[in-house]
Amino acid sequence: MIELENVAYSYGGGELLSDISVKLAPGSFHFLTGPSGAGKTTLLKLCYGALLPTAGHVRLFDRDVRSLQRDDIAKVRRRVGVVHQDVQFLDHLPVSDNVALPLTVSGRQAETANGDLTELLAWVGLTNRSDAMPPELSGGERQRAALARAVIMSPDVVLADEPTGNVDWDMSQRLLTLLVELNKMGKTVLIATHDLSLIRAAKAQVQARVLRISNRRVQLAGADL
Amino acid sequence: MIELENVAYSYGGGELLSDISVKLAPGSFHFLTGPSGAGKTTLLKLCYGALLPTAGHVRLFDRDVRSLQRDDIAKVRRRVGVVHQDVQFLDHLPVSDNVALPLTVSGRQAETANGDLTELLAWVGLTNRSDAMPPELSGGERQRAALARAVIMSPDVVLADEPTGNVDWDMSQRLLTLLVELNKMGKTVLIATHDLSLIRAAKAQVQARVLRISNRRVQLAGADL
Amino acid sequence: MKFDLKTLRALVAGDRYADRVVPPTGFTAQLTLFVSGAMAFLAVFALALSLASGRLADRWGDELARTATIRIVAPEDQRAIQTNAALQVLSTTPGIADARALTDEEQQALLAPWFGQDLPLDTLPVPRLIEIEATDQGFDVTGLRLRLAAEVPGAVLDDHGRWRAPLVSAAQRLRLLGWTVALLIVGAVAAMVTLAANAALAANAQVIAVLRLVGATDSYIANAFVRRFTLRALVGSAVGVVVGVLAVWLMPSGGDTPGFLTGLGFQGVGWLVPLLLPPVCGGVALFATAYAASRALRTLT
Amino acid sequence: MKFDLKTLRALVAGDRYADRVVPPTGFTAQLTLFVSGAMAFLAVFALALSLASGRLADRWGDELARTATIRIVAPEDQRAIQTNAALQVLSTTPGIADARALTDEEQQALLAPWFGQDLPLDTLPVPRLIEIEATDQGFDVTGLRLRLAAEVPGAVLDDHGRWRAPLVSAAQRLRLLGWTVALLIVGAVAAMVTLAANAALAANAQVIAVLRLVGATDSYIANAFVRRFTLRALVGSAVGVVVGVLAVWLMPSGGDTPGFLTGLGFQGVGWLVPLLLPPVCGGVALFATAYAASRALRTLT
Ligand SMILES: Nc1ncnc2c1ncn2[C@@H]1O[C@H](COP(=O)(O)OP(=O)(O)OP(=O)(O)O)[C@@H](O)[C@H]1O
Ligand SMILES: Nc1ncnc2c1ncn2[C@@H]1O[C@H](COP(=O)(O)OP(=O)(O)OP(=O)(O)O)[C@@H](O)[C@H]1O
Ligand SMILES: [Mg+2]
Ligand SMILES: [Mg+2]
Repeated sequence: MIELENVAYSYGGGELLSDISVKLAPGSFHFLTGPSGAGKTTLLKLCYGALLPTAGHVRLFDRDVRSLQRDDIAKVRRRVGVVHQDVQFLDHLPVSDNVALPLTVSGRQAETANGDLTELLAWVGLTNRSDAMPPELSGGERQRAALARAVIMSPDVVLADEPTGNVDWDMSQRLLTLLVELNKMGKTVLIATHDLSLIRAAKAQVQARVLRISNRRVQLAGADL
Repeated sequence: MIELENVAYSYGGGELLSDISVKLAPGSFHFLTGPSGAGKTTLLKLCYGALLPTAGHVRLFDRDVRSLQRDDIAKVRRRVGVVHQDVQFLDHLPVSDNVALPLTVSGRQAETANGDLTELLAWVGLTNRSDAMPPELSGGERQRAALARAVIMSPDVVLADEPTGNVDWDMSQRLLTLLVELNKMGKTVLIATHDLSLIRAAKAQVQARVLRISNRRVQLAGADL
Repeated sequence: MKFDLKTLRALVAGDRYADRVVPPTGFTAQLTLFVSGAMAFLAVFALALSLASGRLADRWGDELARTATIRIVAPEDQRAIQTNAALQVLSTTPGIADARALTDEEQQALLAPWFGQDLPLDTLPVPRLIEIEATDQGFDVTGLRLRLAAEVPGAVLDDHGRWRAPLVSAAQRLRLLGWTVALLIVGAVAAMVTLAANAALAANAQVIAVLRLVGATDSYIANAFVRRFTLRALVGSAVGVVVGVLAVWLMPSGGDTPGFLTGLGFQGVGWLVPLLLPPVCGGVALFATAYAASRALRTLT
Repeated sequence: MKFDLKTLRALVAGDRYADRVVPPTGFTAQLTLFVSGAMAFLAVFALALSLASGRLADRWGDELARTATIRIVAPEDQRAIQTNAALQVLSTTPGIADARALTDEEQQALLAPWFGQDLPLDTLPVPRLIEIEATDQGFDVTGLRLRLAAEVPGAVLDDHGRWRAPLVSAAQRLRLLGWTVALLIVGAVAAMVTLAANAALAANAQVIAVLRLVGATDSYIANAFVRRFTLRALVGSAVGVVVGVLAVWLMPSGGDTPGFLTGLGFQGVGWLVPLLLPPVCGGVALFATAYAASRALRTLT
């Protein structure tokens, strides 16, 4: 699915990430953790082609990102559901349209997925907010809507950056369950989070590997969690 | 300082908050908690005049918000430091200028507070990011910068909405310590959060009251935390 | 936004902090500059057209004041007598300011295009011409014609006003058109600057929200925008005027040939009229932006 | 952005989903509409000016083709003979296309302003006029004058071209000026639409980021903007043209008086020329926005 091989990245100054090799096998479940500013978001962006590595190779669906045309990247993104840390919506469209947006831009009619949409909104607890405009959502509601948008195309890979940063414990368990279910359907899942209790809770439900960024490298965290 | 008396609020639909009476005495330390979408952010906005109550009275520094002119509200805001949940900066100014912005708009020269600024940035761990532009910050760095901006004028009241949603445990303890210190200097502090472990950690350091929103009302949470 | 002296002083003096606080608005800025410049450039031409046709209308209007001529067609020996008789009649006709017979030289000049310079006036039975200058009230053409018929048999009254008046009014209409276009342009600049300012304000909703949050007053925010757009309209229109005036000045004047076309330029103090455009555009931009800002700031919380 | 047939078809057909996905751009939209409208309005006047002065230049040019006249000043009995002799000379002069003597009626008409309608031509020693039409190469004025002096003693050659040519070139310059201004206006529309599109793209950076994130292709995003701005430029300029043409049409024509000023309108197919403006503006907007969008999308990741 997604493969990083000796990847390094720098925003211009010193290297932020060095010599990173990670392979997200189909159907795997990963957590990515590390202190604030370690590079979790950066690594995620490398994983869906928003950034190009300064060294090494990133392969998305067996193709090197450097060889991808702009339209190819757009097509890759339809197979990868992303939850951004700073969640963004089209503020002029209601929540339901925003959640269905990946269907719209890929030319599929939102109508065909109408059942899915309703079900999904119910799952993230936004049924009665589906006609609201994004600026009218609370912080937690935004995050849930973003997760719903990321999974509506039932993409092969879900990359989520702090998807539970603004929701309470009950809701975060619910969102985690959604991601675990997707994983059980064979999807690849990667969650970047600083919330260790979320990781602990997940470990009870699914066989998850935990990657930790420290000192510009990625290490596999052991049983210490 | 800030007083809500039988306040109700609705965004147009049903009432979100009803009959709420809260008094933030000078020097007090409060937490505000409740499930996602309960109205924590809304209540905070009522506390600094960003929203006007649909019923009841909100008194800021002993003046009813309804009697305040637009310029008066601007002046009130200089005495209240606010950390928004969806942190916003001026993206064309570096972090240090953004943090010093409250000084700038109130006509005080940023230079006079230069020492404070450096110290503050060090405290929130942004010393080496002070020349970065806001879009270049990581999620946690943004939250820390926002907190720094909220306290730079050493305001009478600090209102923080999920100030630790995106930072790891160590950093959240650090930010909490900053707020506790301000409180010890006599400032009034109100923190909205869904992170119960943060509340527990705070209770060890300061005498904090916990308000919980449930069923449109605010209750004082007991020892169950 | 109140518009008191303090605000105005702050506006003129500027505030380098306030200026930095609003982001450089990039394309909106260039758009405002360009629009003001292009419109000022066109306004210069409209003004040139207007002033030129104004001059034309004035000149023709002056000629119109000498509305009529009388032709004395009479045998050589009668001509001088009848001319004097006609002048006598005219001097007692109400509404006539002045009347005089053309000299031989003047008649020769008038006829030269047809008969050449060397016309032997005295050998030809060329009629003597009397030029009549009417007062503002004008005179009674029919009455005068009857009196002349009775007293000066060889006199024929020719009322040039008949066919010149429409030309003068056409020139006046052209002048009006020029001023209208110039005014329309200033109005268009006002509308465009308002729209551009509104677009900038809408695009900077987040900036305004941040400034509000940290305690900036409305006038602080508004001034930052107003100052910018005023400056841009001022600079843009100044450049447009300079280029426009240069273009008018460089326009080949067509030598010494008289006539309308060659007059499409500025003359004398006319050159100063386009200089009014930048302050007018700047002022218009000032009020347009102040209006837009105060409205936008009232709707945003 | 590639510009193949498919893109173009999608552009014309529109896509109601794609259209909704880009937010209504409010003030930028109004600005674009207004700018296109105002500029088209002004362009109509520039075109009217241009076509009118073009007609004038043509008419004067035609008259210029009859560059010269010959005046036969001779005693009554000699006049016809000398006229024929002059025509004879002219028919053998190279560079002269046509030459003919004016009839009595024509001479009378020419002289009427000076002597009245009732001029007894036969009793007056009025010179006979011969009109000469030169070929494009023209003729040798001095040579002809010498030959005439030798063969027709009473003939005087008057070279009208001398003083008319500058007028014609002035009219041509005015036509050029009109077209230049019209072209400048179209260029200004292009620049303004590009800037407005850029401003809209910059203001919608977040929208573009979101669309990118969920897998929208560049052309999908670009088309949504291009379609909008093209439509606005089209509609705006169409309204401007209609209003402009109405204004020109309503402009009082000053009755039947001849002359330049009254001709400032369109004639015949001239009325169709302004109709070219909306498609031109629309096309210009299409390419300007496509260019702006492809550039903006390339810089944003
Ligand atoms: N566009 C950029 N230009 C320059 N530096 C950047 C840019 N984006 C991020 N950085 C820096 O790179 C570092 C890593 O950022 P990143 O967002 O990957 O961290 P993170 O691990 O996601 O942190 P957090 O948990 O706070 O979200 C940070 O110090 C950040 O300031
Ligand atoms: N401008 C608005 N218009 C309409 N409804 C709104 C608006 N802002 C918030 N709401 C709704 O009011 C409710 C409370 O919102 P609020 O932001 O106060 O919740 P919260 O307690 O802060 O939640 P969270 O923990 O998720 O941030 C939510 O359901 C939200 O959708
Ligand atoms: Mg991050
Ligand atoms: Mg909230």
